[in-house]
Amino acid sequence: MILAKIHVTLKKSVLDPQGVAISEALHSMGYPHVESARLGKYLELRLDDRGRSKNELQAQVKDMCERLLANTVIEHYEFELQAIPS
Amino acid sequence: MILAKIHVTLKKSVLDPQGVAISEALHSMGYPHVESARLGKYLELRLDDRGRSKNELQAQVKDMCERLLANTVIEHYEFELQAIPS
Amino acid sequence: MPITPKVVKEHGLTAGEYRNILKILGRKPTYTELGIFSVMWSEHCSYKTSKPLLKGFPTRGPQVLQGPGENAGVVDIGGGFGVCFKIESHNHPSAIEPYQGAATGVGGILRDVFTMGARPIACLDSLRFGDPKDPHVRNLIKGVVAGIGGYGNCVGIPTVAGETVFDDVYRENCLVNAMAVGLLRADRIARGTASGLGNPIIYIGSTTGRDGIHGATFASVELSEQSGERRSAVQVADPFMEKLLLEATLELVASGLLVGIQDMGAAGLTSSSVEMAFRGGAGAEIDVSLVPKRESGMAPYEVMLSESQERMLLVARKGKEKGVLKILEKWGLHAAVVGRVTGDGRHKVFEGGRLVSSIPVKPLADDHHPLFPRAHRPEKRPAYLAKTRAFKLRSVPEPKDYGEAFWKLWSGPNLAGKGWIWRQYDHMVRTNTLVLPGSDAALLRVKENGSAIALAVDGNGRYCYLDPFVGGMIAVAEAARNVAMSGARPLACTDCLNFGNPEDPEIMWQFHQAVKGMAEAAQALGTPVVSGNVSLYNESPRRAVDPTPVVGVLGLLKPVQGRLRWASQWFQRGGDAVYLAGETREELGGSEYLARLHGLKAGQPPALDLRREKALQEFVIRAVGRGLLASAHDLADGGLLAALAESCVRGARRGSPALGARVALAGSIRMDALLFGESQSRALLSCRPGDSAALESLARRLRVPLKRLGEVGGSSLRVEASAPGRQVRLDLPVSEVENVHDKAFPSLMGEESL
Amino acid sequence: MRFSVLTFPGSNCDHDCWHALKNVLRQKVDLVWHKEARLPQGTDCVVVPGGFSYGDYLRCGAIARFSPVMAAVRAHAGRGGLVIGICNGFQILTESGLLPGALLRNRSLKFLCETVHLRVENASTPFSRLARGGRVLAVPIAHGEGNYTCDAETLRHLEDRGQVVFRYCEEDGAVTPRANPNGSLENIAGIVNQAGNVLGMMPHPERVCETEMGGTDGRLIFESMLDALTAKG
Ligand SMILES: Nc1ncnc2c1ncn2[C@@H]1O[C@H](COP(=O)(O)OP(=O)(O)O)[C@@H](O)[C@H]1O
Ligand SMILES: [Mg+2]
Repeated sequence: MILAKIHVTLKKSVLDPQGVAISEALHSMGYPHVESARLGKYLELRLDDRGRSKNELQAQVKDMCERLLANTVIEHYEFELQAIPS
Repeated sequence: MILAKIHVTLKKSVLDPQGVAISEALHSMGYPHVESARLGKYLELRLDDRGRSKNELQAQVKDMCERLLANTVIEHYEFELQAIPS
Repeated sequence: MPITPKVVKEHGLTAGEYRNILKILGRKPTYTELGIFSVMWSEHCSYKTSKPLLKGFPTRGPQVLQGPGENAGVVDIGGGFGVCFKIESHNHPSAIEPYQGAATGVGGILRDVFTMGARPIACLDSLRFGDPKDPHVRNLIKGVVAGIGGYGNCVGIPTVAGETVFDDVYRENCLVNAMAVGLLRADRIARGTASGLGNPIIYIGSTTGRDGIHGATFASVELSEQSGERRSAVQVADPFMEKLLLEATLELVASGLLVGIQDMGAAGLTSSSVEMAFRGGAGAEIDVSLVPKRESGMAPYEVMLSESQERMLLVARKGKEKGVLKILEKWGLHAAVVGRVTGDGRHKVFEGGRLVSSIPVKPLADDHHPLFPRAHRPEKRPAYLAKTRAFKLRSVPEPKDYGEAFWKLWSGPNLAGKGWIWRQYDHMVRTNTLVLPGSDAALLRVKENGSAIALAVDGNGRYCYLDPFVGGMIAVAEAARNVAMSGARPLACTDCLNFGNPEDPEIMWQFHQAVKGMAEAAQALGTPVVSGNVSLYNESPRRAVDPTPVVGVLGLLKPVQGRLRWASQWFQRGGDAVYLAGETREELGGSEYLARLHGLKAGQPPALDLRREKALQEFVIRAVGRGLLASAHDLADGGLLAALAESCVRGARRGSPALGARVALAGSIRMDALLFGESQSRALLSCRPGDSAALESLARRLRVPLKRLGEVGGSSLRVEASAPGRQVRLDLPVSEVENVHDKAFPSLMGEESL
Repeated sequence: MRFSVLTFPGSNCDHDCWHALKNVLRQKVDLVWHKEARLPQGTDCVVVPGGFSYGDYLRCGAIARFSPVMAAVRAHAGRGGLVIGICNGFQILTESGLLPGALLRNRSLKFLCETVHLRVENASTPFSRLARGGRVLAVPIAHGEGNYTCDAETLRHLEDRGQVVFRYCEEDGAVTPRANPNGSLENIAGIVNQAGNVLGMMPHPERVCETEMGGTDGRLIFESMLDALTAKG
């Protein structure tokens, strides 16, 4: 079994209204030294790798990100694969 | 400057409706070997560490998670701190 | 697990109840059986405390198609259509996880309604919190409102009305009541029945997890420091699944392939299967190994008691399974046949081939069964009443400056406009909302039969604290009055009874008195109770909440010569005449004025004469029907001055500028009672000058006191009032009145505006 | 004229659009299930309605875009057929790449349902041709993610080519930050594609087609489409 850990974050140039709200909330809670906050998504996919090479899975996860998991107009993604016991 | 990377995920026993929808979408897109998907949050906080020890920041980020960033009733959090050039 | 007295106690069962279990089974229960008894006999499912009292409610009438006893009540609205509705609480889950708690509350009540085969057309919410300036409370409010909106918006049901009240007694134990309303064909009411030997029992919807085990029991204990530990009782909402279930259910009901259907609410698979078997006079077998699960290694006990959300149980006609599955597949829903209807009157649970529970259905569900639990709770008149009733109005000084008094009341959390809340709810989807939130009642057209229905929800904990009998009556009367103001005739009501711990005799007394008062009002006003919910144990170690019965009323507006005529609370035109219907007495006990300006919760709530109430409602309904009224607004919190201000500010649809008014008042009572008193059975009306004579003559005929106060117009609300020894002149600029109305609540929440 | 109103799992304004087109504007309307690979014969215009397709899980409109019917919609648009995406429909169209940009969470982070004012910025599109430029329409919004964004270059193209059709404005037509309900870039409420036959807008015209619903400004948009179709013959 393979675990794909995927991070999807807003591109730097895109304003992150939730991140802004979080950092403001943290300021008002007494953490003035929070300079900024950005909120993204973290996905974990469990993939059955029987009969599939690591390269193939790598290419597939990239496809999944491009097609569905991230909106590349505004988002940026990164992932890593990790073998786990099934 | 310190970068806190925070992962907030739903506890195992908690239903993740988004995860279910994502894995079904991936199946219908032709990735039948996706066994499951879980969707969580990923936060990056930039913290000004001048005059603050690593331990202190560590304790503070934990507090932030408990008080605001994670809902510990249903969510689980994890974080790491990393020094970055300011 | 061995069944020790400790285990029995942890299941919330009394020694006597446990003895009854032994009698019923003729042996010691298995662990699964103990779990099943404990949830079925919990307060939440068994109504063991409240059932005897609720029997006093009127439940019948020619308009009632389905009274209490099913998932929701149904009334006839003509043209072959019925409206199904019910209100329910989700107080404890919301106190612990406000977003999910409130969201799942909406989900649960929606399921109760579409389970009956009704398409949900509206939601309402009734909320009570502590001081919104308190950061803890603020977070609760934000979460609850977002949760209610998040769920209803996603499913596509407009949330059209509600009420929100703030009082310190709700700080630790907020109240979150949600009401759902659905439309169905009167000849197609679906019921939660399991019958027909061998018919398959089918499970649909979300998977079963360990979440929410003992939710029903959880709802039946007080909130305490340890409640955090019970957090597994909180579930995550999946409104998308709900939408699929809703569409599939309606298609299934229309298909005629079903014998019965019921949602899995409190006590999940257990209560749904037991109750369906009971209603069908049958038995049922469930095999937990066939139940779709989210986690591995779940014990039968856990599967039977899980309260995972968005699940339904169906009984299909034997041989029709294929048709059922086809409809489910269209909606992308997985189904599993998990059991069948049997003829032996027992509820049996298997795990594969192993029998893990076998209990006769009747003593689990039939409150007439001799071994069914009954809680005989002693009652005692509360000691605090001696003090609150000794209150003398004489001891309260009148405000020096009535303008200042008005602004203080007007900007307080209870009178502040609630747009911050209802703008987070899609209140227009389905394009039926004729009167948007903000007026006394919401009004929805029914495209299917050309009529319209009015909806309002109301309650007053302060009145009930001071006199639960009168407070209970007023809750019904005010909700009905709100509906009548739109021109609709109140047809029936639903109620949610939020009280403290009934094991406390004083609370039990409050409960009993309130129910009596409600029953009397419902009888007199011709609005039978067709559904409802009881929420007890609303208290923290510090205190109990005020006794808070909440009443939802449904009214019907029939078209006259093919046209609908209705009113809202807002003034329509400069030059219209302003009237006050009803009588103003020196009644300030329990008022918002005393609470906010003098910090007092004291005295006797205003008296309610049900005959006068009925006459007032009849008068307004007829006047609206004849097209005589431009606006109609009932007088409630804050009295006449607040009502005047509320009629001046504009509703959500803001085409034209806000209108002022110029009125003159004279009374032989104290000035504060004249302006802020909350005498019942009153309404503030406006009409075209040309309709004045007809309006006055209608009032005379129905013996409703009607006094002309002045006229609509100008850019301020100008009031000249005279009381013995006191003259007051107020000039309140409407732009400022409206501005404060809009901004007060966001600013209490620490926000500029939405 | 013939309209196809799409229904995805989780759509909830499909019936409202159907009602407005069928019962108010008296047009032929089909509700088209998302699994259909083809649009009904003779479809002149596709309506992608509001709601929460697939619960709006992951991102609004992200999953719906993979429904079989969307390939047909793309083909229809490619042939110059009219497509209007309302609210969630707008989100689906941006996710599908039929319209540029994306819709983020509202600046307030709250769902917001209220009537707003829209200034018609381009009165020559098939969706606005019965309006005068600068005309102000009152139309409700109901969304949590209507905060339109795109990169600077896309924005320049949109502005240069007149692709911004509606902007949030005050009652008198002034485009101000106060009139912006959700933080949208340049108060953008609705845009068309470069060819001008695909519109996405956050406000709900179908909710204001009858007087008793508080206004009829929404009809202007549907009637413009009818007019454009008639002109085309
Ligand atoms: N939580 C809420 N949800 C929806 N609408 C609300 C809510 N709270 C208040 N409202 C609306 O605000 C208006 C005023 O409410 P309220 O003061 O309770 O009215 P009344 O005094 O006539 O009972 C009503 O239209 C009501 O529907
Ligand atoms: Mg009222």
